Amino acid sequence: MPEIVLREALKRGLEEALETDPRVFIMGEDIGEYGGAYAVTDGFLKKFGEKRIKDTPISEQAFLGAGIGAAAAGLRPIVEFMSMSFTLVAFDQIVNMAANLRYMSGGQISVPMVIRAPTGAGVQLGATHSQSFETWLAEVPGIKVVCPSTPYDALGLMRSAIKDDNPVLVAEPALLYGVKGEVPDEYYEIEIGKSDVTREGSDITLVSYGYGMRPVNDAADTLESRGVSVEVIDLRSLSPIDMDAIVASVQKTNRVVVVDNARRRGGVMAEVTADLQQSASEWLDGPVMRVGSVDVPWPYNRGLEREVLTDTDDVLAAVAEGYGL
Amino acid sequence: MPEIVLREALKRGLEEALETDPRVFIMGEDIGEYGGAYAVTDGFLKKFGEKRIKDTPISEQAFLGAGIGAAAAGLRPIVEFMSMSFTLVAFDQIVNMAANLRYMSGGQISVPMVIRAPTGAGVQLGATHSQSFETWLAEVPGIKVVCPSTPYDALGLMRSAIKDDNPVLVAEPALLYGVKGEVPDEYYEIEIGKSDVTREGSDITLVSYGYGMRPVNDAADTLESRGVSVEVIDLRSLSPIDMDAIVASVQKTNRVVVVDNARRRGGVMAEVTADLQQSASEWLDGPVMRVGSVDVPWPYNRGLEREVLTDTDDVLAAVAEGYGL
Amino acid sequence: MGDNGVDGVADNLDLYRQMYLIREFELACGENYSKGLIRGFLHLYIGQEATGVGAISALQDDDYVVSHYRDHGHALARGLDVNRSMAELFGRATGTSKGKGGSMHLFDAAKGFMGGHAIVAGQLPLAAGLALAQQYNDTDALTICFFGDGSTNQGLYHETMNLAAIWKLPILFFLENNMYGMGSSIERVRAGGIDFYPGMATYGIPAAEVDGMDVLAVKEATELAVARIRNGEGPQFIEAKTFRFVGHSLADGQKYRGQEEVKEWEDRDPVAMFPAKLIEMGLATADQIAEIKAEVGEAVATAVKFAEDSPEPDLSEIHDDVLA
Amino acid sequence: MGDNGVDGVADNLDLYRQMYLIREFELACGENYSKGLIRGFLHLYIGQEATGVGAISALQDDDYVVSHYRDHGHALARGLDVNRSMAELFGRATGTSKGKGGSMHLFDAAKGFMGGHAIVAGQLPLAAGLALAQQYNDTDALTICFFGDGSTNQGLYHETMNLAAIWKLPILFFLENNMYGMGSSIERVRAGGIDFYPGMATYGIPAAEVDGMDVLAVKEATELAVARIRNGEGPQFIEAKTFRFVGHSLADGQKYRGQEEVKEWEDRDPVAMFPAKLIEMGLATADQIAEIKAEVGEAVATAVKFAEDSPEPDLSEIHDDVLA
Ligand SMILES: Cc1ncc(C[n+]2csc(CCOP(=O)(O)OP(=O)(O)O)c2C)c(N)n1
Ligand SMILES: Cc1ncc(C[n+]2csc(CCOP(=O)(O)OP(=O)(O)O)c2C)c(N)n1
Ligand SMILES: [Mg+2]
Ligand SMILES: [Mg+2]
Repeated sequence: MPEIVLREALKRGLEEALETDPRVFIMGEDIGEYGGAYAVTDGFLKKFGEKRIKDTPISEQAFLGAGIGAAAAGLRPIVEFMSMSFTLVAFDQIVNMAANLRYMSGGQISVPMVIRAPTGAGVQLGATHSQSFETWLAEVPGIKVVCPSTPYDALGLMRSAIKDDNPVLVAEPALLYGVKGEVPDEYYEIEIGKSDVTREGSDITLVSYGYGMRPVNDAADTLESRGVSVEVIDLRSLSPIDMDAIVASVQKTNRVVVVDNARRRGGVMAEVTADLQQSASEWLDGPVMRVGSVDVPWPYNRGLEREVLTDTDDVLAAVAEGYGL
Repeated sequence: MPEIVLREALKRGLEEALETDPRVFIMGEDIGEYGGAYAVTDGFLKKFGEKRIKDTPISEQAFLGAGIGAAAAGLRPIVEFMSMSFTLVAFDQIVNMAANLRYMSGGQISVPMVIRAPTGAGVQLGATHSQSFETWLAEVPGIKVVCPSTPYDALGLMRSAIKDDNPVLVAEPALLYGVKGEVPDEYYEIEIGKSDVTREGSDITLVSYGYGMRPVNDAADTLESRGVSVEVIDLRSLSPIDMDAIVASVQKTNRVVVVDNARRRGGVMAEVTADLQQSASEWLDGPVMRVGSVDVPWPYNRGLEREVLTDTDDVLAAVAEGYGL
Repeated sequence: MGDNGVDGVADNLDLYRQMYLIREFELACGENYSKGLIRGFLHLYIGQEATGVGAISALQDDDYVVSHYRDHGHALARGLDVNRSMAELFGRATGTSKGKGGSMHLFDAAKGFMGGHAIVAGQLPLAAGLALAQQYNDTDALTICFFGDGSTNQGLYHETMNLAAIWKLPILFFLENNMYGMGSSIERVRAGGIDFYPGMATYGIPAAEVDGMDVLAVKEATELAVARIRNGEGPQFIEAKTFRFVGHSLADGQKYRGQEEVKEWEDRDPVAMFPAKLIEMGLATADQIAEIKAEVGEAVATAVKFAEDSPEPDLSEIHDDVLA
Repeated sequence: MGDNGVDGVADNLDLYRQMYLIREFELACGENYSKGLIRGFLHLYIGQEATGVGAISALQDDDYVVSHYRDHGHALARGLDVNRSMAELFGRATGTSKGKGGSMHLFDAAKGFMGGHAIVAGQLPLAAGLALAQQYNDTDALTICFFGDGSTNQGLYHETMNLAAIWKLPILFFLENNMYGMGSSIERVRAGGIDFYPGMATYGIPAAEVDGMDVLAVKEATELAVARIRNGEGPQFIEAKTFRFVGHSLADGQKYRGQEEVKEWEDRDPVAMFPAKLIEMGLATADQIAEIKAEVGEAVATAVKFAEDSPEPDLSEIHDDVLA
């Protein structure tokens, strides 16, 4: 299978949609002439023109809101934020409009839009630019949230997101844009709400998503080398969360560590943990061990930032502490 | 002890601070001439004048942000939002400025401000007006969050919040403004970060806060009448959370149900649950049972809204399901 | 709706009928709020009838109408079913949003009525997006967006103006300046006085002021703006000076303003004045007016009855309409 | 800082020294970014030196200065320690924020330098609040807030203008219009052309335009505005037309603009032109200029060395400075 980087996979998903569905268009800051802060839309303006590729002012509230309106009128807007951190200025529109409109209208209004944003810390952008607000949006009813960790997933999830009749947030781990992976030429989609067992094993289950898959995979390698059979689950979707798959795995392994690259407190893994310990309590040999980044604002300094970030040692420590493996 | 309603207790806390600390002033929409959407600041404009009681335009971002600046310059602003739901339009300022400034500046900047807002569903305001975003802000490092359930706590927490050198969000359960309770004339404070064991017992621990204390207290009464000895903990602070007290209680009762009036998914009780099942795993006779409102946008209709809201039956059902009591 | 382009007798009477319907509807709402049958926040349109009715009468069927939480008037002027509108306020299964939206969140997508939005200024970019779709699809349809003076305090107002202007969107920004945002008179919360339309120069958006108590003037101003938009001239702005005769919501004791001020505006009550004017001009008879009043009275009574008799939504409904 | 009120020789030379310092500092930053010693986003002030230096030279010690992420120039003009500023960019324990803030988040509260803010327009209300405190405390101090043309796209810009105007805050809004917000030229993202100052009429805020490449003109315009503010006349607005000669950040390939445009502005480079002008006017000698250059070169080299030699923060530092 051909290998491409994750950025290219996203690009292919967007390009395909622009080519095949005239209702699809993209809006965002500097996505056109500049080519996109992370170059995902590079070349699009020339190829698709100003009608389909709309550079916007630095007005996140207004253009995200305009995306909602366009979606409500039947178009399929894709709205790019330069950073997940900047979604915060448009949070009211995302939560109170995009997510609530269908319910408040008694089902009359659909908002088939995609919101995309690079997410996560790790490149020393400091407190204001390194946040992972997808963990909050994943708690909001009325919106779906996905987060790919491979080029394959990025393309498959992007296709499903664009086809979905609901608002879907695609959280793109910024550190993974350049990561390579196999992507088939044949068409496929990845169902939103379904996780992926990326490694089968019988002794312990490790659950993560996005950039968190990296320490998890590394930890799994280490554990396997020690003779521990590890099952690894990539959530892929943060909302809905595929709890069934996690429970099924835990029924087999009886041990579980959940790992978030975002801050430990709250967020996706608090929810997974809270749910899991309740629904799988009879199968668990110990507590659900939860790992996440340290609960402090993101520091700029490289060493400090790395200390805050979840890493392989953190995962291994949790495995050891929780289950003595 | 004299009895007053919760609104009066808050008012007393604000009034005291205005009288004793010239650095304290209040800003918000219609807090002056109108008297406050929930009348907490009624009469203040006349008593303290325009310098101390500032009516603002409907510009939450700007006046919250101005509060941060004033606090950074050494004043002690108290900023009122008409509804917790409206904090969303100012979320960027709260998270990226109020909470991050100290860290980003390496400890140079303090933001001693209080943010107050009525919170919670229950009066049929629909999806946009019934939300409890304090659960998100309680996950943000750099800001403290408290939520009183009685007039006594409201005054004690408000005093501490105003004295605190950090940004403190006071989430005021809108449904409790009119609730009566004893408040001593003697001065007291309630330490932020400390919970309150409001009822001692040995069979099971119920944990909640704010309006959630109502179904919890009702459920406790019912359980006691059935001969079950119930310990009840009111968190009082959502950040920091007094996990030590909860663990101590669980060490005694070995059973626990945590109850949120806000939506079940994520939020404060997911965090408590995730933490608790890990740190108290050896003492727990069953899973941490988590109760919260249904994960849907808030409906307007009274019956639907009640169905969504956490109630006493939900608490009792969780007690029965988790521990057969 | 329909072709109100000609200032014929029927059209004038219809404008009156709509204004009177709104007035009676709102009065009935107030009553039923007191009875506890309508709950939550209730914002009445009493006093502002001429603006919504005049403006919406200038639209086509395929135009979109977007409103804020003070939306009953716009909804009825857009032709939403009176029964189902009232049922929504009662929270009944037969309501326009099946009882899930309530007073502040009326919707009728089939009629292009896209809400009913309760976050101040939150509806502005939604309207811009609807207009963007109309432009994108090469239609001659447009979007009208109603908002209050208070919503101009939100930065989103400016962001939306700019976006609409640079993209030349087919949108009519319709400001209902009723001099107060809740308890705040404009002078207390806005630099630059009580006129908003001059500020549109910054965005190059043509802006006009109109007497919001004069339904024909509003209609005419709107027709002009609408014609420009359909002609591809981009966004237009109308500021109607108007007044709510009642409190901001049913919880408002109006401590912030004197009764003389209210009285002055009430003297120009469009619902009271317009029929007199029509009769004077020979465009209507007292009998016709009386007939309309009777009809409308009946319609509102029927709506209340319909709402009261309608079933509550089934409790299982809470899980529906969250996701497609 | 200091009393730059008189256009004496020493003052002029100091203005030059500051501009040259900023230029050299920025060049050193660029170099060390390439070496990987500075990381994250790095936005250089090259080309805009005259604005920050001219404006800040008109201030008092107890005034507050607020900046955005392109903050090195403002920080140095405000007199922040060069060594500690560079150390902050290197993320070292000796940095102004102990290495926790980085390039976009410089702070020195003791010098009234209140950041370094990286959310576009996010610093505006902070500045208004600082000014509010100055007014509240009955001081004659004021706050200057720097921001870029792009930040006017944020609604918060307008909200802050309105707030400052209705409360008559002692604040100087200082727009550095460098014609681009990242890759977006003003015409593409703003209705109403490249001049922003006329829009202030809406808020009744006196507004002036100034040549941002002329440090003396900037200083003079700022002195005038500052005098008005200290005189109790409320907020003032200055728009300096300027240009960044380099990319938005070190990641910017500048595909969105041609080199001729950059060249045209470079011809007016204040750092290159100002000494020539001083010499021509007999206000400085070539020797004095050479001396300053040597001194500054030394200072920047020292700062880089200081930063490089400084220790990394202790890992336990992650838990400090979260709460008071
Ligand atoms: C973001 C936000 N802040 C505050 C409110 C509370 N609120 C509801 S209506 C209103 C006044 C709005 O006034 P205006 O826009 O003039 O409309 P009018 O009520 O006069 O029709 C306020 C402050 C809100 N709904 N949303
Ligand atoms: C809310 C927000 N949106 C987007 C960005 C990304 N961003 C950083 S700087 C910038 C351009 C700002 O331009 P301008 O205000 O003109 O300042 P300049 O860089 O020209 O000095 C953008 C879009 C951001 N930091 N914050
Ligand atoms: Mg108004
Ligand atoms: Mg710029």
